[in-house]
Order: sequence, then structure tokens, then C-alpha cells
Amino acid sequence: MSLLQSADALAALPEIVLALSAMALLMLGVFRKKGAADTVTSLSVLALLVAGLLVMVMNSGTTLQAAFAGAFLVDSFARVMKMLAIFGSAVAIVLSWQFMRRENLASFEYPVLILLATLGMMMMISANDLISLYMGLELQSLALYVVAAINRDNAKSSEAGLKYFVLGSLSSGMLLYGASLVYGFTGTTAFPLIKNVILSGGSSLGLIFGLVFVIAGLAFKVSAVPFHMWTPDVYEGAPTPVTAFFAAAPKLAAMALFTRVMVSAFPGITPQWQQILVFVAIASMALGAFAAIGQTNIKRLLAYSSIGHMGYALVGLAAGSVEGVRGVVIYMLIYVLTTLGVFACVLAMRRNGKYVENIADLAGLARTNRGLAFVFSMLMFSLAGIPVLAGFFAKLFVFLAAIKAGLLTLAIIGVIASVVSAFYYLRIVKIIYFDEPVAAFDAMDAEVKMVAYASGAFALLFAVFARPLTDLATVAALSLF
Amino acid sequence: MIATIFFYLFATVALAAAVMVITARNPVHSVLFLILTFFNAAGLFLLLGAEFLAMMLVVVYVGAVAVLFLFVVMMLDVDFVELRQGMLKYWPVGAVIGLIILAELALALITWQISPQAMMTAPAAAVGAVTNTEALGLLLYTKYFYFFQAAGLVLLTAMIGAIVLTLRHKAHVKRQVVADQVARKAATSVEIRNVEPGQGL
Amino acid sequence: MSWPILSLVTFLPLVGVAAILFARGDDAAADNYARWTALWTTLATFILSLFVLFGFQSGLSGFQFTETHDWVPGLFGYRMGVDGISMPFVILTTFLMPLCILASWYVTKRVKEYMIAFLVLETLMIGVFCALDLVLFYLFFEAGLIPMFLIIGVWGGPRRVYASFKFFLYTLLGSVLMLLAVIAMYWHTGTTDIEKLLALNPGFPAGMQIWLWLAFFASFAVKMPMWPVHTWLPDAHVEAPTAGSVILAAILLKMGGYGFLRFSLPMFPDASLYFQPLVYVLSLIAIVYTSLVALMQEDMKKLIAYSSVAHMGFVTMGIFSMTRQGVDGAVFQMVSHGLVSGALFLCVGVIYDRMHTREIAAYGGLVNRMPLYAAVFMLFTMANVGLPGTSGFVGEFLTILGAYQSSSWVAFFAATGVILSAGYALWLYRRVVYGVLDKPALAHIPDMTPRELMTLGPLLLLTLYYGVHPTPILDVVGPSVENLLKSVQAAAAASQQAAAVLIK
Amino acid sequence: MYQAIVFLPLLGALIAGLGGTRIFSMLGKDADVYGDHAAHGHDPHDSHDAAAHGHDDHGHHGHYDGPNWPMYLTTGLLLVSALLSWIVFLGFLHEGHDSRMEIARWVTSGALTTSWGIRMDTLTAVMLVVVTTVSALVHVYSLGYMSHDEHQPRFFAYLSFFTFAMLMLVTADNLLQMFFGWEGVGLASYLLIGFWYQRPSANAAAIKAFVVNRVGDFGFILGIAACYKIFGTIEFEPLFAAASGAAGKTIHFLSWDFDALTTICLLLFMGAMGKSAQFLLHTWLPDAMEGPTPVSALIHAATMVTAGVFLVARMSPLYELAPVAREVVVIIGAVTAFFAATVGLVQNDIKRVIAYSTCSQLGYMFVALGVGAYGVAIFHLFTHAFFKALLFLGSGSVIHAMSGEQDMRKMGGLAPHIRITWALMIIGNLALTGFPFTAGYFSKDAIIESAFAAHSGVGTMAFWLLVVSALFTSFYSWRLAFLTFHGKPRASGEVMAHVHESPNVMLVPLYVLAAGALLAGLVFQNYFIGHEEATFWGKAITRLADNEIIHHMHSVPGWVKLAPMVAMVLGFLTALLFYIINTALPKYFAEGLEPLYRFLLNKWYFDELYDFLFVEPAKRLGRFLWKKGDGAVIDGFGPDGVSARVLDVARGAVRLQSGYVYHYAFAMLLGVAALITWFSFAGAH
Amino acid sequence: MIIGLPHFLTVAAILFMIGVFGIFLNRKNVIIIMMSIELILLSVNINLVAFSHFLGDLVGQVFALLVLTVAAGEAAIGLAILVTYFRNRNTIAVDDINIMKG
Repeated sequence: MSLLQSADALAALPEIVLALSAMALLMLGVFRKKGAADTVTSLSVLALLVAGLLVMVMNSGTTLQAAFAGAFLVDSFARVMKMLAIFGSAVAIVLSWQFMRRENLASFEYPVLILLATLGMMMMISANDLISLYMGLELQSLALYVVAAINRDNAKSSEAGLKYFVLGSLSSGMLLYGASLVYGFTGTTAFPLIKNVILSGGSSLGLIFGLVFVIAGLAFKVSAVPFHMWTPDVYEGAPTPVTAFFAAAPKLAAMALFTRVMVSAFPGITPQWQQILVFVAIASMALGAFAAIGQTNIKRLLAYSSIGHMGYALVGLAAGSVEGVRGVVIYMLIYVLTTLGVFACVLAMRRNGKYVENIADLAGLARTNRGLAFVFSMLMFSLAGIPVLAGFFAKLFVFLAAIKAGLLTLAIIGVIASVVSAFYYLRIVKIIYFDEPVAAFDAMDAEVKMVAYASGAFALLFAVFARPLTDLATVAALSLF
Repeated sequence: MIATIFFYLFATVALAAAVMVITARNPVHSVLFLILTFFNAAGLFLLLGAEFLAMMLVVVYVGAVAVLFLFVVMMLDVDFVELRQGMLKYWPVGAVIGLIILAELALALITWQISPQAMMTAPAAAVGAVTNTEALGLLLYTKYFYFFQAAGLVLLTAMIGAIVLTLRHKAHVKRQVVADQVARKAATSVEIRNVEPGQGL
Repeated sequence: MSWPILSLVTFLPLVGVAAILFARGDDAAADNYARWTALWTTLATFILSLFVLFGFQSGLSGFQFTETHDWVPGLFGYRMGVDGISMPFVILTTFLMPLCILASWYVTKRVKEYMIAFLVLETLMIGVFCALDLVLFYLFFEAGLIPMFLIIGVWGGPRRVYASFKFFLYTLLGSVLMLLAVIAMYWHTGTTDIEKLLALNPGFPAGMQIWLWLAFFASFAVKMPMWPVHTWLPDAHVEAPTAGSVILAAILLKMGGYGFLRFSLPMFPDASLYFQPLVYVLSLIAIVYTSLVALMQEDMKKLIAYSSVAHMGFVTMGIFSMTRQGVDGAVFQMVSHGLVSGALFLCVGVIYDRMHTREIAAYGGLVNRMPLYAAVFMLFTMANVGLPGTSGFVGEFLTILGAYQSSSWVAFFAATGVILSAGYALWLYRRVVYGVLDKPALAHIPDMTPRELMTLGPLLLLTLYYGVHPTPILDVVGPSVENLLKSVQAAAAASQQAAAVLIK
Repeated sequence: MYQAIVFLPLLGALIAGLGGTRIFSMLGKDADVYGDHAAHGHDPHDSHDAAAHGHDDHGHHGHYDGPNWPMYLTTGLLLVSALLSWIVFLGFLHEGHDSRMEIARWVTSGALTTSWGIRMDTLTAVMLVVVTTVSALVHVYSLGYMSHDEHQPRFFAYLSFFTFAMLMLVTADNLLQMFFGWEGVGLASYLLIGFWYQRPSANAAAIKAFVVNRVGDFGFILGIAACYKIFGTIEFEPLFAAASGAAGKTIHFLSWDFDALTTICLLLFMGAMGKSAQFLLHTWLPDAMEGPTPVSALIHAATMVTAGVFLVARMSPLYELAPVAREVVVIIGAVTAFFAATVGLVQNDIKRVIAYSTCSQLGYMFVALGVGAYGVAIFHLFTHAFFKALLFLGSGSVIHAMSGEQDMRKMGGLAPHIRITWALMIIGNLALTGFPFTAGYFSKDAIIESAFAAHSGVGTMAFWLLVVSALFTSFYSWRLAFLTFHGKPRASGEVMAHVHESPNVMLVPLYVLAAGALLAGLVFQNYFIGHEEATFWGKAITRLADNEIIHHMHSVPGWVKLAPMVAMVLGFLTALLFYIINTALPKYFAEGLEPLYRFLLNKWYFDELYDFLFVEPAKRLGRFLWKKGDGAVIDGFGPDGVSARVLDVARGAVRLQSGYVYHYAFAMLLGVAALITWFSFAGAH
Repeated sequence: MIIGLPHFLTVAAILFMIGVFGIFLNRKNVIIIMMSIELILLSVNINLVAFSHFLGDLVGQVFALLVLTVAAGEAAIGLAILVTYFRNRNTIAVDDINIMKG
């Protein structure tokens, strides 16, 4: 028995490729000093694309493949989520390119760290064991702590990093504590075994406490209330492209991990975690709806918005059914793709060479830059969940699941929260369309423009192409059950 | 019996030291108390038969992490007098909540027993056949190879992160560049000029 | 018919949107291009919709021109079709749009966006009336908020922000609950196909019907709007630009009534019966209360807006009378109100364009300088009052007649609306049009332009035509209504039987 | 031919209204309507605005420079229509046969079918004659009366439109078409009362007329609905056929069970009350005198106000089966007759006196209807049309002569100046007061007799009220004549100098009407209420077998026949005493009976009462509901309140985000603590 | 009295709570917070090892080993961020980490 079986390597090939490229690019960066940033950045996007392609191509026939003694799982769910995470990371790197240059932040370490974070996400998504869960999570988190503070000469950025780090560590402490309890009360760390133990009657209060702690840790990663407090500050403090990255891929990976843990390790105590998730989801939706009102910083607003959105995704998860997971997958898919567009729009807010972040800076955008204004507004409507736009379908699918699971109150609170949150999305549209224009923004960077427009088109045309994506989500969801 | 005594000794000291960690006024003292806590925790580990981990705790934590803390505390050169102000005003509320959690945890944990379901899952290694360290090694490099690699990546990330955040290339500081010195040739470093007398350069 | 005419009608305006989008430049020529493109597009849509009108076989009660395509299999599909109830609304929409474009001819602010918003809105409105799938319906129903929000907010009056937000959030709040009901219906029946849902008998257990009905009611009542969730309407109307008001009053409000007819009545017959008294009470309050409020208004548009609420009260009353005359009348009233209130808002627009105020007190004696305007306005005022011979009467009469069949109290109070409407409408007319023209600002106010006459003329003719000859609408609507009521009555009978069995 | 009668006026109205008026004159005059308004000083009609004057009545001040064809066209068409009507009517005089024709379907919904049609029977024929004749005469008269008005084409268009609506009403074959005409005449009345739109009082009167009529229509429309509920149809033929079957049926109306037919009849009568200005709904009629005088003659004397009478007569098959409803009709009619007569006693406006007289006479008609003497009522309607139109047009002639003065206190001594008018007015007075062998003599006395002949409590009461009213009628009629034409002139010299006889175009219609006032009774009495009564009315009017009112009427005691005559003479003598012999008496009485005088002068304070009871509360309620209901309560607790609360919550939520790490950590701990506690005590099981 | 698992778990729990308290009751010094985190991780390790011992299963120890590793990495990153922060603000007082809020 060789240490590394070829099957294992094959299953984890994308990860391996990514890890190796990260190291290679690191070396490249270290040794090529000058102008390394650009090269490494472009190569890192390439590496991500290769990894993504590998995910897409490999094992596409099989539905489930466990590797590394069951600690690592490649199923349809994992593949879909990984592709999305990789896509999100790649776009985040692309978006950051010009920004980093302008802000004198261009460094080869940044893309490498993103690669490592992405690797962590992939490990999270594929985790089938509490230990791999933890390792993936930490790999991702450590990289994120660093990139949050990457603008090290900026007080806000380092404060963001510090807050993120302190609270993140606390949350992983809680998660670990929970994991240790789960391990102690089931005697194993492998999800399938945990599931079996619980199903054969191994539930106890200690286990449930463990579950609570685990959920607390995971909820922190998806920034669900009351473990969300870091989000607004970190979103505001981190450089905008980093925020864009935070809002997209890590959220997705964390949500995927959350889903997998709940569904594949704890189906035996579904009612219990359902209760927690209902509470967390309601709190998140409500807070996301209310706290964003009155924000003046667009990034902060989007932070609250993302808290709310995680609440909605959790509604799907709370249903605990195939439909629910499908809802989560669709929700996250739409969320990631539109959020990237929104942040692309935020990155286009540049006046006289300086990036601006105040919502008021958008005033009258409709008359100074029609295309951006339109895309921005459409994305806002999409986030608000107004029909025809993609965001509506996201909500539709999670509520479909919630209603089927009988979570009517949750659904009602959810839709009402969505109306409240529509208020601040509308406020942005109002500022863009109704208000008198201030000075125009600088011309958009090509890649930012492309991302924004593509995302806008996606939001607008999702309805037309709903079928393949929902099919994909259905397959992914089914693989977890 | 001895185990019991040692347990209480280690536990008491560890907890007391932990309390001191968070209450000590001087961060340096905090670090030292942290080291004390780790030592006693290592003792507890020994009681549990986890010799390797006990050693690691001492080596890694006391030897590396705690020292790192100490180093940073010193380096930051904080005005410690400034930081004297005490705890938060609402600490009783926090304490009550903490006690509640503790009580509830205790309630749940006391009920622990080796449930038959838990025993269903085969023990990872037969204890006793090999030493603790060997058993761990056997597991870590075979079944849990994946985690081992992952840990490596985590450390790599930590390294990159630490460097990215703290390493500074100050432009106005002259540094020795060995490669440049080695590659230096007369042609590139010496310019020979004919100086006409009385005219200067 | 094999070609998807309904889809064509629905999405044709989007072609116009594309055409406008591809035009470059911001000068007057580009604005003109946008205007003409919008006009031709809406005209083409109208002409295309005439094929629907003439191809429609009015004897049949089922859906015609149906189209079905897979969309998300097992969940929802792309299904379109019209029956006698929805057909009039489709035509009404396509008919009014060119007039709205004409009425907005002198909008000079951001013309391209304006036209695009209207064209998009047209697509969505037609879609609402053609959709035969719950989710598709909801999509169109809800998406219309976006262009309307922009229309009010960008081209509206001084309090446009308040009005647009109120409009948007109010209606959104109403309809999200409907979305949940739609989902619940899907899980209960496994389909969102409206045709199939209508065919189910009995569709839903009585207890569930109550909740579903309430959820749908939340949406449609706000949209109608019924008392007491009507307060967004006056604000929205007052602030919206003329054409926006027209669309709002003429078509968007009708979606609520259409929804009651399409969903609440046939799908939740037991609940509809159960809630009949509630709807009656709300309708009557709407009729009396808002008429009284209208009496005291100082803003022309607000007055007309309140009168719209009162008229919609007749509609809800007619629908929930669940009698042939009542429902026929309700549909007719909706179409007629579409013509009349639309025209009234256009009338206000005519003088607003000149004086830039809607304050009633700012006018007076217009007839002296605007005889044609006075005549046209008079006719629509009378139609609003429900004078026989105008289309306004037929609906009002039929709804009262229908309501009387089920409750004379209801008819009694509804009929007081006949008195009150005369009061406020004539009072408005008197203050604006009659009297001495002694306000200096009005001294040189010109009469209607040919363009304005062109927008109001068709409405005028139709108002009169349907007033004396309502059969084109009633014959189309009738069979579908008959069919609808048959199923409601069957359900009612069944539930009564069940109750009887239970008592035994 | 029937269509021609009905639609020729409409044709005239449309052509004159659209083509003859200046309606299109300013269309598109200013292409740049959005530009600077001050720049348009060149408009040719500018002068009118500046010269806008509040008292633009009677065409004396205006001038008309438009074409004359619209006036001649409408008048000509109406003359044709009138001619045709007489042909039809004369046909019915001998061997009329009922006919019904459908022109087009109208409202069809389920079992409800209505169509545009023409129902022709004796009743219709009579009404046709009345309507078209008076209308044609009024048109002709107006050619002169309105000749200076700058808006005369519009006036003629309105007149013709009114005539059309009235014709639709009387030729209706179902309740709905009748309602169409009903409301159509209401509209025309509204337009004509408000013809001089620059006068605020005219506008107010117009609205009042419309709204009060609507109150009646409120009953009418409910009546139609009730009809449909009971009979399943609102078309006359099936309705009348089914009427007897519905006798004794009850209808659930407003939580109580009533006799179906009584309910229907009362509801319909409510409509009739509104249109015919009966007691309680009469307030609009005197105010309607704000309109040009020909309008008063046409609408508020001869035709529109009689629509109520026509309605009840038309619905006689139903009323026959609803004795209770008929009693109500009698009571209302009698009270109206008395009430209006009392008010008429003291009015000073010449037109208002005649208006109250009209009101009173309509009360007579309703009494006749109520006691079942439909033919008698229609007969009075028929004759009344002549003499009341005569009186109105005559008074118009007086006003014309007096340069627009309507207050009788400022007249007097006009007889020598305008002999012909004086003579015509006297003829009208004679007919109205029932001087033997004039038109009123036959019809009015017949009503009084029929009331007595009813031999019922209400009948007897009505009888006495009517007799007293007859006395009053006589008094105020002669008071009017004496105040206007006799005594010393009280007008200013300037006005008196201008007094002149009206042109022939105005007098000729008066001659015709005078002829009618004198002869209509004599000529047609036999047909309407005499021996040929039964054959004349045919099926147009239904009287049950036990209704022998006509028979009884002819056999009342002699003193009953004499009573109106005595009343008339008494009235005449009193008037003579008051206004010719001792002109100080009126003042003496007015001061002596101050409260009563005030009471009558102020029309029993009905306007004030209604203002207090309905108008003001409605306004106050409207404002209250708007500001407090919509503004404070609905918006306050609804959208505005909710959004304010949302903002509060939002501020609170933001405050939680303090920025301190330890707060954040504490929140996490709290979350975990809450969940753990939950599971410890509640949720885990 | 035999020392059983509950004893160890209790010690770990108390240690965990002390660690948590250290994070949110402390306004002085961010470094103390970082040490508190180390305490939390230590408590987890005690848990893991104790469970491992009483279950007779080595996975817990492996897990603890990895936690140790990660904790070291975390400490490094944390201190690095702290240094960066200190360079910007010249303070490490917890109360001062408050530029962003609301």
C-alpha cells in the first residue's frame, strides 16, 4: 500500500495542481522580483482556470468518489461548488489587478495567497471528515486574514485584518471545541460514521452541544447572525477587490461546507439543527434587512446585504431536504455571480484616479454613465429579489424548499425581510437614477467593465437560461442524499 | 491515587495560570503565565498517555509560540502604563453567562459514557502495541497523510502571510547584495579617465 | 394557429427597446428617433394584437392561442394563452400604449430611457394577462414594478421619491405573500399550470384555501387598490408623469382585478365565498370613503386617483358578487375605467403641460380659451360619473345589479357612490373649466393641439362606442365568466354538501 | 319614421355641436404650447377673457358673429320631428297599434338582455307630441331669445341633445334605456342650467340639479336591480307579463323582507321624485332657473320634470299591484302640491314662482297616479306642458323686455308696453288656475276629483290639500300677473324706456302654446279621460279590474266638482285685494306673520336643512377621512408608520455594531449561550 | 476518586471559558486576546486527547497534533497582523480598534 494511491491523487488532482502552482508561482515571484506581480497574477488566473477545467472534466461520470481514506470526497455537489469557488477567485484576481496597481499594492504574494485560500475552499468543499473540515477552513482563513490586511500601510485595512483574525480565531476555537465534542460523543470524525452513529441512536445532549459549537463556527464563516459582527468592518476596511473576493468565493465555500456537514453528518438530528438554522436564518435576514438602511458606505451596505443573503441561503438549508440543498446551490450560484458584478461596479467608482466608496458618489450616475448605471441597478434589483432578475429565482428556490418543509413562518419572515431590504437596494437605484449627477467617474477598466456587464447580463437573462443551471443544482443536491 | 493528585495539581495550576494570563497587568507576565499553563497542560496530557503531544506542547508552544509572543511584546514597545485600565464594566454579566454555559456544558459532559454506537467505529490504533509516538506516526503518514500535507500548506500560508505583512524593503536603506558583489567586475565598477593636468574633470 | 402570436405580441416591444438601445447619441435627433421608434413599436404591437382580437373565437370559454414550452421542467413552464377574461386587457394594453407614447411626446428629459421604460413595461403588462403559469404570471406581475418605479421616480413630480418608494414597497409587500401561496399551491398540486389548476375540482382543501386566498388577496388588494391599502395610489398618481398615471390607472390597477378573477375566484371558491362579506365591506368602504375624500381634494390628479379607488371598489364588489352580471360588469368596468381614467389623466396632463401645476385652485374658466378641451374633459367626466351612454355606466350598472343579487345592502351602499361620484367629478369640472377666466397665468393658455386630440380622440370614441354598444366586450367575456362561475358554484355546492354531511 | 323622430334631434345636436360651435376654433392654434405663455398675446379671442363679465345673461351684452345655420338646422330638424310625432299621435287617436322595434343590442349579460329600441304605444305617442312640440317651439323661440348670445350654436346643440335624450326616455322598451334617457336629460339639464358658465350661481345650480337628480337615480337604479332580482328581466313586455305573478312575493331588502312589488315601485318612485322635483328632492328645481328661460320652459316645465310622471304611468302594471306604494305616491304628490304652492305664494323672482308652480302641478299629477288615474295624470302632464311652457316663455318675454330683470318687485305696470305678452300670460294663468274650459280646467279638476274618488284616507287628505293648493295656485298666479303687469312701474326709468315687445320669432311659439293652453283640454279630454279613454290608452296603461277610478271620478258629488272652482275664484280675489286694491296688505301680512313669511320665503328652510344634514357633513367627513383617516391612521399606522419603525430598528441595529471587538465576541458568546440554553431546557427533545 | 473523563472535560471547559473571557472582557491589549485564543485551542486539545484516551482511539491525538500546528501558524499570522496594525496606529489597545463601526 503506497502512501499516495494513484486514485487518491487523481481525485484530488485539481487541488494538487493548485497547490503546486501556488508554490511554483511563489518561487517565481521570489526569484523574479521586478514585474513579478503581473506575471504571477496572470499565471495564477491561468492556474485557477486549469484547476477549474480539471474539476469540470475529471470524474464527471461518477457521482461520488472518496479519497484519502474517506476524508476527501468528490461528488457532484463538490464539483459544482468548486467550479463556482474557483470562478469566483479567478474573477476576484482579475478585478483586483488594476486596483492593486493603482493603490501600490501590487505584489506577487497576493495572487498566491488567493490561490492558497482557494485551495482551502476546495478542501472545505470536499471535506468529509471533521479534521479535513478544519484544515481546509484554516488554510482558507489564514490566507483571508492576511489578504484582509494586505494594505498594510492603511489603518482601516489592518484593523479589518485584526478584527477578522481575532474573531475568526475565536470562531475556529468554537468550531474546534464543538468538533471535539462531536468526536467524543460519536467516537469518530468521519462524516459517514458520525451519521451512522447518530442514526443508530447515538444522540445525546453533549453531541448537540458539539453541534451548536460547530454551527457557531460555520455560521461565522458565512457571517450569519449573531456571528456576523466582523463582516461590515472587514468589508469596509479591506481593499475593495479583496472585499469582492470575500463576498464571493469564501462565502460559497463556507456555505457548501455548512451544507455538507449538516446533511451528510447530522441527518439523524435534523430537527435540532433545523431549529438552530431557523433562528440563525431569521436573525440574519432581519439584520441584513434593517442594518443596511442608513449606511453611507457602499461596501458596508453590501456587507449587511450579504448577511441577509446568507440568511436566505440558510432558509434553504434549514429545510434540510434535497429541494433545500438545491435551493442553497442555486442561491449561492446566483449570489456569487451577481455579487462579483456588484463589486465590479463598486470598483468602477473611481473619480480623478481615486476610488470612492460613498453611496452618495453614485448620484446621477444614470446620466454620466448609462451602462454602468443600468447594470448597477439591475444587480441591485436582483439582490432585492425582484422578478425576472436572477435574484428572484434564488429566493424562489429556497422558499420552495422552506414551504415544502413546512417552515411557513420562516418563509413569511423571509419575504417580509426581503421587502424591507428592497428599501435600501431601491435607495441605491434612486440615487443612481433620480438624483442630480455629480462629477462623472473615470473610464472603467476593461476587465472591470467586462465583469460588471457579464454579471448584469447574467442577472437579467437568468430566467431564459434557468434550466441548465437548475438541472446542475438538482444533480448536485441529489449527490448529498 | 498519584494520578489523581497530579491531575488536581496540573489542573489547578493550569487554570490558575490561565486566569492570570488574562488578568495580568503586564503582558510579559501574561506570556510567562501562558507558558506555565502549557507546562501544566502537558502534564495533563502525560496523565492521558499522550506523551508525544505533551512533548510537542512544550517544544512547539513554549519553545516557539510563547517566545514569539514574548518577542512581539517586546518589539512593539507598548507603553504598558497606558494599558493599565482594567476589565470591562459589564464583566459580571459576562461572568454570569459564562457560568451558565459552563454549568450547561458540565451537565452535558458528565453524562458521557462510551456509547456502544461510538465503539462501533473501530479504534484507529491499538493502544499499547506500539509507543504513542510511533502509533501517531503510523497514522499520520499513512491514513492521515492528507491532513499532514494540509498542515504543511497551512504553515506555508502562515509563512507567506507573516512575511507579506511585516517584511519591509525600505528604499533608503542600503543593503548588502551578495550576488551583486560577486558579479562585480572591473569593467562595470571602475571608469578610467584621463585627467588632463590643470583642467580637472 | 401555429405561430406564437401571444409571445410575439408580448415581446415585440422589446424589439423596440433594442432598436432604441442601439441608437447612439444624445442629441435631439436621437430623442426623436427614440420617440418614433417607440411609437411605431407600440403601434405594431397594437396591430399585431388585433390578430388576437379577430382570431379570438368568442363563443368558447377556454384558453386560446395557447403556447407551451418547457422552462424548468417539473417546476414551471412557459405557458401563454388568453381567454375571454384576459383578452380585453391585452387589447386595452396594446391600445393604450401608442396613446401614452403620443402623450409623452414632449417629454424632453432622458427620452431614450423614458421610451425604453415604457416599452419594457408594455411587455410585462401584456405578459401578466397572457401568462398561464403561476410563476410566469408572478414574474410579469412583479417585474412591472421596476419600470414603473423608474418612471415615477425619474420623470415624476416633486415628491416622486416618496411616491415611488411607497408604490414599490407597498406592492412588493403585497405580492411576496402571494409568492409563498404560489409555492404552497405548487407543492399541493405538483403543477403551476394555470389551466390544470383551474381544471382541478376540488383544488384545495377548504382550510388551505383560506390561507391561499388571503395571500393572493394581500397582493391583489394592494394592486387594485382596495381600502385600506390604497394610500399609495394617490401619491403615485400625483407624482407620476402623465403617461405613467395613465398606465398606472388604466392597466396596472387592473392586474389586481384580473388576479381575483383568474385565481382567487376559481381556485379558492370556498374561501372566496367565506370572505365575500369582507370584500363587500372593503369595497363599500372604498366606494363611499374614497368618494368623500375625493370630494375634498385640491389636487386634480389626487382627486382622480381617489375616484379610481372608488371605481375599483365597484370592480371588487362585482367580482365577489359571483353573479354573471357582477363579474361581467367588473370586467367591463375595468376596461372602461382603463379608457376613462386614462383619458382623465391625459386631460390633466394637457393643462399640466401648459401650467405645470395640478392645483385645482390654479385653474378656472378654462372653457373660455379651451372649448375643445372643455368638451372632451366634460365627456370623460361624465363617463367617470357613470352616465349611461358612456362606457362608465355599463360596468357600474352591471356590478350593482350583480351585487344586488347577492345582497341588497351592498347594492344600496354601492349606489350611493353614484351620487357621490357626481358630486366630486362635477365639482372638479366646475372649478377647473367653468367660471370666469380671471387668473392672469391662464390668459393665454392655448387649446388642445392636434397631437393631444389624437391621443384623446380614440379614447373618446371608444368610451362612447362601448357605452352604447358594449356587446363586443361582453360577448367575449361572457362565456369565460359563465364557465368560471359554474365551477365556483359547483365548489360552493360541494362544500355545502360536505358541511351538511358533517352536521349529520 | 319612429327612428326619425328620435334621432333627428341627435343628428342636429351632433352637427351643430361639433360643426357649428367654436369648439375646434382654437385647436392647435398654438403649436408651441409648452413655451412661454406670455408670448401669445396675439390670439384673436383675447378680448373675451379680459371682458369676462359675471352677468352675461340673456344675450343682451354679448354678440354673435358666427354662422346661423346651426340654429336653423336644429330647429328645422326638430320641427320635422314634431310634425312626425303629431302624425304618429293622431294615428293613435284613432286606431293606434302598439309596436316595438329593436335597433341594437345594448347591455347583455347572462340572463340580462337589454336593447336599444323604440316602444310605441299611446303613452309614448302622447309624450312624443309633448316633447317634440314644446321642444320645437322652444327652439323657435330661442332663435329670438338667444339671438345675441355668443354661444348660441352650443345652446341649440344642447337643446336638441336634450330632446333626443327625452325621446329615448319615452320610447324606451326597457328600464335601462329609460335610465339612459333619464340620465341623458339630467346631463342636458346640467349643461343648460350651467349654460352661462361664467356665473358661479349657474354652475352651482347645475351641479345641484345633477346631484339631487342622482339621489333619485340612486333609487331608480336599485329599483332596476330589484326588478331584475324578482323578475329576471328589465324589459317591459316580460316584466309586465310577469307582474301579476309577483304579487305577494317578498323581497329581502336591507335585512328586512318587504313586499317585492311595493319595494320596486317605491325605489322607482324615488327616481321619479328626483326627476320630477317632488317634496324632499325638489330643491334643485327653483335653482335650475339659473338657466336661460327657454330651458326652463322646455326642461323644467314641460318635459324633463314630467319624466317621473311618465315613469310611474309606464310602470302602471306594477303600481297597480302595489297599493302601499301608490299611497306613498299620493302622499308625496299631495304634500308637494301643497308645499310648493305655499312657497310660491311669497317668491319674488318671476321664474321661481313659476318653478314652484311647476313643482306643485307635478304633485297634482302624482296624486292622480297614486290613486290609479294614470290617464288623468298624463292628461294633466299634456295640458300642463302647454300652459306652463307658455308661462315660462311668456315670463322670458317679460324678462327680455325688462333687460334681464327677474325680480317682480322691480316690475309692475308692464301691461301697456307689452300687450301681447300680457295677453298670453293671462291665458297661461287662466289655464293654470283652471278657468273653465281652458286646458287646466279639465285636467286639474279631474285630478282633484279623482283624489276624492279614491275614497281612501290618503285620497281624501290629498283632495283637501289639492283644493287648498288650487287656491294658492290661483293666488300666486294672479299675484305674478298683477305684480308684473299692473300697478305702477317700479323699475328704473332707463329700464322702462327699453321695454319692448318681443320679436315675432318669439311670439309665434307663444301663440301656438296659448292655443294649446286654451284648447288642449277641450279637444283631447274625451280621449284622455273621457269615454274613449279605455280604447285610447289601450294596453299602454294597465288598470286592474277593480280600479274603477275613472268611473268614480265622473260620479263625484257636485260640491267636489265645484270646490276647485271656488278655490280658484277665492285665490283670484285675494290676489286682487292684495296687489291691486290695497297694496299695503302684503307688507302688513308679511310683518304680522313674520315667522311664517320667513319660513315660506326661505322655502321651508330645505336648502339650509340639507346643507346642514348632508352637504356640510359630507365635506367635513371627506376632509376628516382624508386628513385623519388616510393621512393619520392608514398612512400613520401603515406605510409611514411602518417605515418610521423600520428606521428606528435600523438605527438600533446599527448601534449594536459598536466597532469593539469585545462586543462582537460577546455577541457570539451570547448566541452560543442562547442556543445551548435552548437545547438544555427546551429544544433537544 | 478515579479521575475520569468528566474531570478532564471540565478542566477543558473551564479553560475554554477563560479563553473566551479573555477575549471579550479585556480592553487592554490585543496580545492578551491572542493568548486567550491559544488558551481556547489548548482546551480543545485537552478535550481531544481526553476523548482519544477514553475512547481508545488515536484520531483525537492526531487531531490535536494538527490543531497544535495550525495554532502555531495562526499565532504567527495574528502577531504579524498585530505588528502591521501597531505600525499604523501605534497602539494595540483594544479600545482603539474602532475606526470602523455602525
